[in-house]
Amino acid sequence: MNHTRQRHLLPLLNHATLILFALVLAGFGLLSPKFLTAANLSHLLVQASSTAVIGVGVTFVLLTAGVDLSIGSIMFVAAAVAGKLALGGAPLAVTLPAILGVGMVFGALNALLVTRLGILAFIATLGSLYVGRGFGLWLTQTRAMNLPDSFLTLGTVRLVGVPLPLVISGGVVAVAHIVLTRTPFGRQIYAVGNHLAAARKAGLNTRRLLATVYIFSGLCAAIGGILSLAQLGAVSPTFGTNREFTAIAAAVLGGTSLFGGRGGVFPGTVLGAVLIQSVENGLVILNADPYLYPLVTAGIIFLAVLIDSTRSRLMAHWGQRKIFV
Amino acid sequence: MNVAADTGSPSGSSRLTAALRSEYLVLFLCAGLFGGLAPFTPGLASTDNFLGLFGNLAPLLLVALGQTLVLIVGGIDLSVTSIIALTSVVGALVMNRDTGWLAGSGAAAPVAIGVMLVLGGLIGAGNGLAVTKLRMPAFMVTLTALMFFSGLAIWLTQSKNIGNLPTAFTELGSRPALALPLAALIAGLVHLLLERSLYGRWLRACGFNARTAHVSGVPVEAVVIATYVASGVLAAAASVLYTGRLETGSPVLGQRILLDVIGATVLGGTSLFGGKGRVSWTFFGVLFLSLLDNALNLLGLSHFTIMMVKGGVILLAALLDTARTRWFNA
Amino acid sequence: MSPLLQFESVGKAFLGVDVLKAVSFGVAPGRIVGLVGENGAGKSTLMNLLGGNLRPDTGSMQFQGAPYAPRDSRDARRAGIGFVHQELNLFTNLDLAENLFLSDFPTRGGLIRRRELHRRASALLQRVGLGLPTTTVVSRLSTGERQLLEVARALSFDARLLILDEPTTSLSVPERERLFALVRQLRAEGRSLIYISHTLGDVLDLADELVVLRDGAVVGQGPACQFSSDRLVALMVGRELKQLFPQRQRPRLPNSAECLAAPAGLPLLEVRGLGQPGVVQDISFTLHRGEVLGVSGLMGAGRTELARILFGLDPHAAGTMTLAGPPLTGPPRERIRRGLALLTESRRDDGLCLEASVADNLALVTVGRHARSPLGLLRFAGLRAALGKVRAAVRLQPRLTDEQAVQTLSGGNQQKVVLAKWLLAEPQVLLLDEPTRGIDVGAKFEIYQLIHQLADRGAGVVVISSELEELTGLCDRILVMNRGRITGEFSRDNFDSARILQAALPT
Amino acid sequence: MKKLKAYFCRLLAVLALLTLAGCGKSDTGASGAGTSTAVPASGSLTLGVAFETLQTEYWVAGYEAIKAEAAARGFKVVEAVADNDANRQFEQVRSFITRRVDGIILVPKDASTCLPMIKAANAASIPIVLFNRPAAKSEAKSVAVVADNFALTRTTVDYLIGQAKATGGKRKAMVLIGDLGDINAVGRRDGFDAAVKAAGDSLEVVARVPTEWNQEKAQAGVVNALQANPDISFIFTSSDFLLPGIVSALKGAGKYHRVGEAGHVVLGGFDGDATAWQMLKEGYLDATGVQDVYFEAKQSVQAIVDLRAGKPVAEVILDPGFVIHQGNAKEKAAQMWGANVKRK
Repeated sequence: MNHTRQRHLLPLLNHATLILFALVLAGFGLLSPKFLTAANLSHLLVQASSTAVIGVGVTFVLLTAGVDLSIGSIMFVAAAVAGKLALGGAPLAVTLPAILGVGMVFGALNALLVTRLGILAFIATLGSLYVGRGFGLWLTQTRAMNLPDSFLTLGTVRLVGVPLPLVISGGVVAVAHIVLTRTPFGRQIYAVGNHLAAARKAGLNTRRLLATVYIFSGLCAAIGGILSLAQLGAVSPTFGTNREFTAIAAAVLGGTSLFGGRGGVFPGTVLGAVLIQSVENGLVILNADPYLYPLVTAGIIFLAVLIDSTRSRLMAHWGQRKIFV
Repeated sequence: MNVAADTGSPSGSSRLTAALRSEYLVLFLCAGLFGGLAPFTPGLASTDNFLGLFGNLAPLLLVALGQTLVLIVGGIDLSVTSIIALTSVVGALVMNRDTGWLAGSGAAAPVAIGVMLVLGGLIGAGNGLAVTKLRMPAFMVTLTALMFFSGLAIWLTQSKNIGNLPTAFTELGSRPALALPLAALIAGLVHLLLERSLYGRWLRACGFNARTAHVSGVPVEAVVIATYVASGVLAAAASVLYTGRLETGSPVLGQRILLDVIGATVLGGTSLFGGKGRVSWTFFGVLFLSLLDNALNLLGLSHFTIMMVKGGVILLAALLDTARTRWFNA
Repeated sequence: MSPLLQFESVGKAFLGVDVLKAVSFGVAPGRIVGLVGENGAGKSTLMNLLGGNLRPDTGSMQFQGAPYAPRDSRDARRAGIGFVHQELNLFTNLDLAENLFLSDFPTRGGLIRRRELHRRASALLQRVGLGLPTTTVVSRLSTGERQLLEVARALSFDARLLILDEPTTSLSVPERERLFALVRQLRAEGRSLIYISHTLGDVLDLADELVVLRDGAVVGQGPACQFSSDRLVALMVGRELKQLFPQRQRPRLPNSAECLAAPAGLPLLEVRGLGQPGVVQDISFTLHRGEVLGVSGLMGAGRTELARILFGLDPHAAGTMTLAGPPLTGPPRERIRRGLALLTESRRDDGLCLEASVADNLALVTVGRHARSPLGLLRFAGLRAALGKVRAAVRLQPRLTDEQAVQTLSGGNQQKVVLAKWLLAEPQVLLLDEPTRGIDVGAKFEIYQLIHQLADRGAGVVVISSELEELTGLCDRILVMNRGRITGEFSRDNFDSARILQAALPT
Repeated sequence: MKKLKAYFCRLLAVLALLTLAGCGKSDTGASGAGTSTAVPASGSLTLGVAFETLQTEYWVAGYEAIKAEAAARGFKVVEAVADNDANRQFEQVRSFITRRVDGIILVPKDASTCLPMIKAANAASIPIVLFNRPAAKSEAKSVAVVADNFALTRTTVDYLIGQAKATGGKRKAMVLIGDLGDINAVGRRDGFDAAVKAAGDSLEVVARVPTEWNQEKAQAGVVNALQANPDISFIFTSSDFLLPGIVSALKGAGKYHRVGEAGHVVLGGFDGDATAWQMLKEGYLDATGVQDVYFEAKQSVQAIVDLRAGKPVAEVILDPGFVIHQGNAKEKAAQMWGANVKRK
């Protein structure tokens, strides 16, 4: 009797985030016919693309049992540099690589602090959060910048009918997914997150591995910055603030553990990012009371995490190794 | 690494220096910061400034102490700032002299403080229950609590601040002569709890290894829940001081101090992985960050310079700490 | 023949304490060198030097005729030295194949060639006799299976020298035999091995040459045939140990009728029809006052699981337990109050708080007796007195301070701390799961003595062990478990290793 | 260990560079306040300027205007930004008092949390002027130089509604609301609501987008609202700094047209920043409510000078502000700060 119940429940719980996501979509769809239109869903994905990309970056870091709090600041610095260059007349072909470079340099700074100087990731990236934000504010002199239209076209142009931000984020996700699941480097990330000392003993270059992960996170933050920028067309002094929390929330919603070694970018983090965005999107479409936004968003995220932890609890309960049949 | 089995303890004098270094490094950093900046910083060494500094530090210390307990048990509490905001407006709703439920009553201030502390404790209990009974990750539980209760605070007041609080209440936060001894008393109690009580022993054991603690008969779930409750109550106590000081119940009170709270705690030496932490360490961490902020304000540097210097100094302190651990405990 | 590996007066000190003092010996090609010594004798440090985790202060190493100074484990691996570590270094979130080839996946164009990976992996697993699908995630493996996987991993590349550090602590008898056959086969292929173990019988059986370490120095060295078990023990501890097991006045056996009157033979723990689907089935036995009851069986026979159920850590679907009369129920906390104690299989996972101090670990179970309420202040004088007494009782070396972190202690001392923690609770029934795993001869003897003392005081002791010799030496009665059931019961006067083993083997 | 030391040095160098870069630049802003003595030369005053935030262009412009005004009078300025944190602001005001500045210009977080700060300044007999936001009523003494967010928004929206009515039909409207924890945002929201209410049923508000003063949220919200209600033809933003996101969303939906063109969405804002000026000039923006930053800055500094001289100063100095729109753009341009700040 127990087994039949298991058989029904387990697939449900295994795809909890997916099901909750479907429920959220269905709920909003029922409340407003305008929600489930192709055009709106496409907007939704475009809006989620930036969160998805920075979520992918932080997923890598979380998998190694680290954390990156400097994502928002890196986005800001990258955007500030982009603004400076673009307003100075530099073409996109110069600006874009420069932004990516900025992201990687900041990622490398985190990597240096964490791997070479042995500072806790939390403190190291907290420090870069302040340094990065201050540096960006100095660059912009706390002024807002409006970017030339060439940037906006990045956000609206379509490639074979697919909006460019989706192509970019899709590309990042695909590459990240393949790296995590199909390459030695990806599997080694999981190993490092599971047992760092053992990974070292197994002959892995853990320092280089960790460094790569932080640099990758910086790179993703920069790409995420570009994606946001391409939709906004402007940089304000608050650009990117608190985005690290959204990114971490997306990753954790997608099933990535904060203690390392468990999780993935697809469907995990991507689903988390889209779920967060669909709540925001749906509430706007419903013209909900602005005061309700944080309450509803918090409630749905809580529910998703609750379902996930219930799943692990039941799995642990049911999956207790039977030593004989 | 299993390298130095039974190598015994180092000799007496080197142990002394090692202990000095490990316990008081951050305090030395504070002294260094102060000594280094005082000549260039007008007013840094004045009595007024000290009173102000410790007035600022007191509520931050209370929140950070709650955070210390939670970090020792191996969790994290991101919801403290929302507890500060929510208790601030609820307390103000109870006692303000215009529309409060107890407007004009002499009992308004004590009742309001009681309500604030209980509310903080309840939110903490909610966090604790979700973490233990539902086995949800503390980071996410308290992150959603942060979003939810911040939103709730703003919704409750429809964005408005609630002023005109009873003088009895505002005195508490604004008079250093009241606030400082109170904070010191609470810190002392937490210290006793942590170092000298059964709860403190249990707390550390749960943080080091919850499975061992469970097998050894420690009521792990109760300890964890109690710890989140303590964090909630301490955040509410900080809210009493903050609210009193600003003479206003504000739904965005404390919104920006989260990273300072966790940063100061970890900087002091409390481990994010559980088990390790002390009241004195956290005090040093809070003192360091407050002193840094204070000095940077007094220097009159620009906004972004302050941010960069702050980030740099946090990194430097962490770096010293790491280097010290490597050099002396290698 | 020039040696494959040569240590030349290698020395190493930590914080001014010499851990290795001018150690010199060589390993010839195609030979098995047994390395024995008590915990803390310097074996681990020596192996850490070899593996590149540490660097020698003095002296040098030579490998294949060239100076050998590895900077990290990758260098060791590149040179052709493979390790099977005592503490398992596996990744529980990855599958078997990934664990085996983590640092050299077969790839094409940067991507892992999965089919090739699993083909190679299953070939390797076959060699060590681990018949599991290569896609099994390691977290679902038992300790014994993990140990075999660890061995397989050391074979995943073409190592000239293999170091096996306590590779058999969790293996069943057939698994162990299979491993020994593999070791001999490797030697036949011309590889060299260093075999480290506390199980002296195994070492004498396998090794061609022996090296004995004591206090960081080589105190004995030569062909295996020159050593006997007694001589090895004498060299290791620096004195003559007369016996491996302490003598004891046995209580009368419970199954004879007249013993029921004697207080020592009164039933203490009674288990009737205990069952949990897929774990244990129809377990019934009685533990008497003053009795040491052994539980034997293969890995996965349900022994650890039985102990966990008795202690209230795992649920059970059927049956009852009573302790000195009233039923035994509730969480561990409740059962500890009733006088139950459990020394768990793994010190690291649920036996100790490794980063906490010796004193905190010792006091963990009983600290509540020194406070009026959880928030009340502790009475330190009483606590300190109790700790001092129990430290003396388990003979914890005085040089180990109360403030020292437990993780800096050797395995034997760690186990003494766990045992002492429970002794403080003055338990009526002690459940000991592998109480001497991975600890040295001297400490083992002391732990056996403590078990006897407890029993003499009227407590009942259940000892779960994979070492049959230990059970026959220590216990009054032995239960044998097989696939979750009790399949045999032997009293001391008819202990027969062959028959016990027979009962443990699957039919 | 040698290695460690080397990296230690390397990091120090990096940090030092960063810090130097920051300090070197900041001197232009803070005029080396760190090393100057607190005692001013005769006739020269040191002003403490505490802003709650510099996150929008408006505050930066206000800050620049105060500095320019102070420089013109030969005063020194010490700055502090509280990053939306009332407590931090209190600490900053206290440090001004500790430094013994000659006057404080404060942009408070809100009406009530600034009361203890004013009291502290009163106690130290340092004149304090509130810039752009008033304090709640109390016995504490201060001067407030303010524009009325509610009234000015209402006038602006009234104008917009007039425009909408002129072009006929019943319109669907969207409003972008600021951070609900910010009194200015709430004042502007209430001004908008009051104007809409007065306009009767000619305007239906179908989308209220909470932005938390965050451009990304604003942009996403506008896109989503346009998705839900493609027939929205009236947009009001509580701050001009959100305009770029609106423009990008309108362009995406093919609804970005000049005033007078077919399909034009009536567009209005508040603040009067450079983006708004540009859009006004190009004919895309209908109107924006402008606070007169220069007036407010001049009055603030003057108030401190007067207070120090013991002259009577009104408790509230009102910045009338004005609505700039297609009709009056040229004549009002000189007063609009957004038309005068140099674009970056």
